[in-house]
Amino acid sequence: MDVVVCIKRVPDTADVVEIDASGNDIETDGLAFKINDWDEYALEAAVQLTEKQGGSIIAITVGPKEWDDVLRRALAIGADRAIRIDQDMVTADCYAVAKVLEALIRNLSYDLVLFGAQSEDFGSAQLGVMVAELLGIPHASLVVSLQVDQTTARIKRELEAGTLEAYAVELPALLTIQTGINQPRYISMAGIKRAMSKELQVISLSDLDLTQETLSPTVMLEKLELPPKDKKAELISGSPEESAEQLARILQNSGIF
Amino acid sequence: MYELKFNENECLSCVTCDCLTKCQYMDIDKDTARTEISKIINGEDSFVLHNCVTCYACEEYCEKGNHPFYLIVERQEELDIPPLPKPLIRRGIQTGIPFRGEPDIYEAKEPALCMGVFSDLLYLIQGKLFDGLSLISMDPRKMFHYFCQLMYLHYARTSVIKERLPKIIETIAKHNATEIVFFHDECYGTYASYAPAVGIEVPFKPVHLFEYLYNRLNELKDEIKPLNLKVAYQRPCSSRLCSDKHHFVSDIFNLIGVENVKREYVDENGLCCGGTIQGQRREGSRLRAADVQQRNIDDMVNAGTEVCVFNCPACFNTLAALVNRRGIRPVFMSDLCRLAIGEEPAGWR
Amino acid sequence: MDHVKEALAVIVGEEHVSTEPEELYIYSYDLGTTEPRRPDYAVAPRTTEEVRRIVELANQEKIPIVPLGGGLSLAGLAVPLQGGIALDLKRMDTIIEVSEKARYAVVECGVSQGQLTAYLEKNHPNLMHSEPGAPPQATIAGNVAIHGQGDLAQPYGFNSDMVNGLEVVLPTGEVCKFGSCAVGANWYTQHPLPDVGLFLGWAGTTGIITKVSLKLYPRKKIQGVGQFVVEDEELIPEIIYRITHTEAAHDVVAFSQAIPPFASGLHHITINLSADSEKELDFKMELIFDDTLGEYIRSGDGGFLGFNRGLQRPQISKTADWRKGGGFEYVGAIMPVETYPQCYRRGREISERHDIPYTVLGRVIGMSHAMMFSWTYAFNRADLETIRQAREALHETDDLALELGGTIWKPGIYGQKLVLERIDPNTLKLMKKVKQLLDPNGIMNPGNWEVS
Amino acid sequence: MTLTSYKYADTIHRCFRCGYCKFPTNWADVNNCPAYARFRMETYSCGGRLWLIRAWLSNEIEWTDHLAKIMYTCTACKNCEEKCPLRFNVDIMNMITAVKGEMVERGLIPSQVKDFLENIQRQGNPYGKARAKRGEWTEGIEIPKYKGQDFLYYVGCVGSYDTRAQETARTLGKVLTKAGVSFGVLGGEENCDGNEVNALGEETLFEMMAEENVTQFKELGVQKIVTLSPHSYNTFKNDYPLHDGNFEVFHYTQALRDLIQGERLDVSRGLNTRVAYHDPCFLGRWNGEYDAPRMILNAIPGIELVELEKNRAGALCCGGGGGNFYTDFLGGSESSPARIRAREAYDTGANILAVACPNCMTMLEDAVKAEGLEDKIDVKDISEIVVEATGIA
Repeated sequence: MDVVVCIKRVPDTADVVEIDASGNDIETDGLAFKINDWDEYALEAAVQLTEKQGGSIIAITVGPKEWDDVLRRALAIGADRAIRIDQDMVTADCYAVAKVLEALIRNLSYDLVLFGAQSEDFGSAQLGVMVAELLGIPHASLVVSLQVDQTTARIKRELEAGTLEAYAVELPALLTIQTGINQPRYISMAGIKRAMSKELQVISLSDLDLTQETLSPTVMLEKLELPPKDKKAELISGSPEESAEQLARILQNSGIF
Repeated sequence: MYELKFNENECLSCVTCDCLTKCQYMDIDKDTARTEISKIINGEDSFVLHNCVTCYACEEYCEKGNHPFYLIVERQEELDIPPLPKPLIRRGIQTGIPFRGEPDIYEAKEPALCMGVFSDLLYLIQGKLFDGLSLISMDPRKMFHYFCQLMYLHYARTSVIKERLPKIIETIAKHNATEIVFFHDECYGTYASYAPAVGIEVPFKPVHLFEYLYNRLNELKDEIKPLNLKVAYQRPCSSRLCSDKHHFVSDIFNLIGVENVKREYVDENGLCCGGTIQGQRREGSRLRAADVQQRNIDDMVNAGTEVCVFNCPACFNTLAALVNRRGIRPVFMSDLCRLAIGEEPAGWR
Repeated sequence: MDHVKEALAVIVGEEHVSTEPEELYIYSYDLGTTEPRRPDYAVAPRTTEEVRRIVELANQEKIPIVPLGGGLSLAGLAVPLQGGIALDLKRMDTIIEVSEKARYAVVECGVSQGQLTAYLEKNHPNLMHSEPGAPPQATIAGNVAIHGQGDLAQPYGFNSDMVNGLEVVLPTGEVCKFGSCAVGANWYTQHPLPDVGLFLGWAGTTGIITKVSLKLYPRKKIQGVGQFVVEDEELIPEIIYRITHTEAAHDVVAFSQAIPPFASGLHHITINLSADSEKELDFKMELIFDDTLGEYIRSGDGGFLGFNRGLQRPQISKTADWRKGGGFEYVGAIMPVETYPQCYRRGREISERHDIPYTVLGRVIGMSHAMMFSWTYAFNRADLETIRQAREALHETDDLALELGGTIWKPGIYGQKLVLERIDPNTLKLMKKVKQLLDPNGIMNPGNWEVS
Repeated sequence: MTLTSYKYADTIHRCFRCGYCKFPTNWADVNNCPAYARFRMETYSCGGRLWLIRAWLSNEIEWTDHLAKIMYTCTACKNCEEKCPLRFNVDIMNMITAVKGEMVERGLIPSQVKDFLENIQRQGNPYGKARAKRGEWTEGIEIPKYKGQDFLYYVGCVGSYDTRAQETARTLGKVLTKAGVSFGVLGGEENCDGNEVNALGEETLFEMMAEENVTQFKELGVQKIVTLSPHSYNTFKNDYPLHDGNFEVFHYTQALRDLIQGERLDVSRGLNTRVAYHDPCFLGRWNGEYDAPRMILNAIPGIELVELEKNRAGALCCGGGGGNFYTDFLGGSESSPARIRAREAYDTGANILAVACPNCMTMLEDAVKAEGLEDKIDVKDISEIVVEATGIA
């Protein structure tokens, strides 16, 4: 079972988000960066698969040098090797990134391609599906349960209100992984250090016979805005009973229920 | 076999017979003394052999540097006149048997200090006074490999001492220290007095703890703040084997500014702590010990003693609680010295 | 979740019932040599009512219940031999009442020996209870349930002789009181009501003791231990007879052990004394160590080792850690004092045959009426072979105790069998009837005191 | 790791489970092991833990979340080492930490512990709050940045981020200033000390943190450190020397004691109240400092210092050690150690429960509220009491 996992590096904004001067990105000074939450679940799913039935895991990402740290982490979690396509695509649109990833994955041997269901920063949840289409393989999104035999993946997708859909997907296939599918393990600092010796390959667009034109976006990010602050918070006071009543009234009036 | 070097002629020609006439536990005049001594020398029974409380003092009283006490003990054993009941003797002899594995031998740097069988008191060896000392016998489980054995003088068993001591000396010598300070002056007495007296060779130079303390204190002179305490010194039996070092007690007291109270049972007249006496076989020993302790402590109290200074852990065990109950603070000499250089002594409660 | 667990959770709360492998593992072990046996549930109730409902449930479901206090019997009495509910009673740890003037304490069954000692020291400095030599987490109730003894055994007997009243949850779920408390009076006496003492010594096979009223005794200002040592074991019975004759001693214990060497082949007698004044102390010391034991000292057969003020709190026997093994178990038997010499010699043989350093001890119960004699065998928890050896030695010792005309205290399964084989057939019949009457479903600590 | 490769393979079986590890000094109850007090099942006592460790390493039982939780409910309060009568007692903490380490290595730790450690890895604090905000506690007061002053005043994570503990951190700053101590703080440049990381078994992460801190301290020319938290004090004093960081370390109560005794801090204004002092484990049992805080309180006229029934080496832990102030395995019950402690404090009749540790502060203040005692007894840090006694506004 060979698995390719595509991962992204995102800011760990904790409790601070500010828009930078350009107006279409956030202020990254002093921010810590981390692997995209959903992608950790995807990696854990891949590791659990290969632990059971053998095979290899390749972690890939598209980004500048600093992005190596998330690939290192992927290696520590259990990827056998990692590839970084050396290209800053933060401002590019999903389609462009999809084309780049497809160009790489196409030449890899795989039974399964895993994505996180979405990214923490932009959260468009499109990338995985696009790549699947470009590769021309079956896909399923929001996967919360996964079992694989030689030829098929038996999966469950999450629908509204916790209802689930069960599918059998023929391999090779692409899945976008929803949180809750597993409990990603803790990676010890020793583990991360050990992973430093694993192979991390860096390739350029030209290695994939791609040109900058490929990247010209079809969707442009114009402006980022923080949620307007003027909405004031209302403090409910009184006994538990009273305040519960008030709250209920507010919720009804606002048409929430 | 090792033989006690005892100069009989010198002893028989002695005019003072201080060894017995000065005894604090038997009232013996000079004539009786002379007859009893010759009995003892000739290996005959003597009431001295029965009534001796084994306080070691006659080793000091004898001005000729002869060894009356060692002789008494040898005779007690030869004539089977044990000062203690049989079970106590057996118990004592068995106490010295190591049973927790072999000692770990390491190179000791100079100067070295040997704890003997008091590894449990290692906490006393702290602070500037002991800086840079390399320690021997630190593990209570192994300490009997470093047991000087001299305790058996109270048990009429010089045979046991002679049998075990060479092995002990060998073990200590393995640490390759040429000069060794001994925590307990009974150890010091063993290597400075007893071993030579019976011809056991000692390949290192024993140093008396008080001599060491005295010299260290001089090095640290500027840090000494006079304590202005009234102290009494509980002199242990073993210090009778090295009376040449006894002066360090008052030397140290002068150095650290404490007053050695004027009392009756001091120096040559020091009284036994009673630890051995209370268990002796002779009629009324327990009460006799109680009486000795009573007189000793009354004497301290009457002299206005604030602190009772100990040298020997055995004395400490027997007397500390008793003096404490009379409002006197018990403390080891080394702790008193630490107090004088502004340290917080471990045993100072 | 299985319905029994659910039901138990309703009774004691989710957090106090477990079927997790970790709890089941721990509660399957005794600290001695008994083979472990997994319970199905570990439950820790807080009140008598909760215990009652658990017992009812166990009856409906026919599940065994094994009550557990400090878990220190070492004889495997709290190992769930047939699975079921391991009932850890240590949460029931309220000291309900201490009567200073009538000298008794009423405690819940989980109150530990250490807890009562500390409580009395703080609040009733003139009172003490008879504290066993076990580590302080041993419980008051567990101790009387197995006829334990403590450091007042010499003047006052077994701890189970000090019971003023009991509250017991019967195996069928009724809560019963015994003693003066049964008629609504204070818990100040067990007598004179008709005697229904069916719970002391039954090791939890006839019910669960939930409350105990225990007699307390005067605690004098000065406490201390004197030691006397002899070489000839034959002297011990006479010496003990003489010491007890003085009526001046508290605890009187004679012991001998291979390690540390000083004690080997010798017999140390520790004599606890207490006094309210120096005068009283001097008098008692003279009475015992000079007037009574003086002649042994003069003859050279006995030695006075000194007297130390203050009592050592019970310590876990260092025996446990000889050979760095962390384990020991002992046979305790209630023996005539005059058997001390044989108990020592034969016990020493057994130890030496199994290559275990010997440790024997005799604690006087009453005025030389009997002694609890213990033969202790250390083992290495990490070495099954040494555990097997110790178990063999223990069984041989059970045989010995009976052979020497004694009877085994808190015997394990093997010892119980020996006792039941020898017991008066009519007594056996009665025991059987009692057991059937009280515990029709046989759910209480089954496998123990089984009368087939 | 198997039993044979376990560092304590030849000692761990020596635990007899005699139960001494559960007791306070006076044996008044069996609740001095915080985890056992909370759950009252043998598994949670120190002895239970040691037996389970052995069972796991020798494959008698499987690893489960529950097993991990049992290990991580240990608050590293050291009561067991204090009470265990056997010779191997000195290693008990190490025995448990070693197994936590094994669980960390295999990624087999409870999610709360995982969050704790990942937050440290990312943001340098257990709360996962922004590294950039670490210095915010200093806002609104004059407190100098460290640049070669006599003392580095090291605040630690709780003091830097917890709202209540921030007040304490500021107050101590004021006191030090008032006493004319030459000191500075690192503010935003400060990093976690790692004491808890070490206790949680993440050895490699701890080593990295220690080395980074040591390098930083050395570059800044730090020689003397005064810490707000006994946890920082403990690791600086006992662990950092192994990473070539030899600094003169003081807990702030030791510093304040010296300032008061040296008459550089005037507390003569006094405070008429009754105070019970709670010994923090990492100051008391771990480092033997029981007197400094008491000396301070006794030096303040008007204060009547009363002792909690369990004090000094027998003190009951607040339940916050070993990361539990964040993972909160012991919370949510009236038998939570902090709540037991709050009741004990109330029983002394004290008006103030004095603490000398930001973890204890947060744990005990919440407990006092949970017990509904907030208008009966205040939880105050000793620095806050000193401030009142000096009359600094």
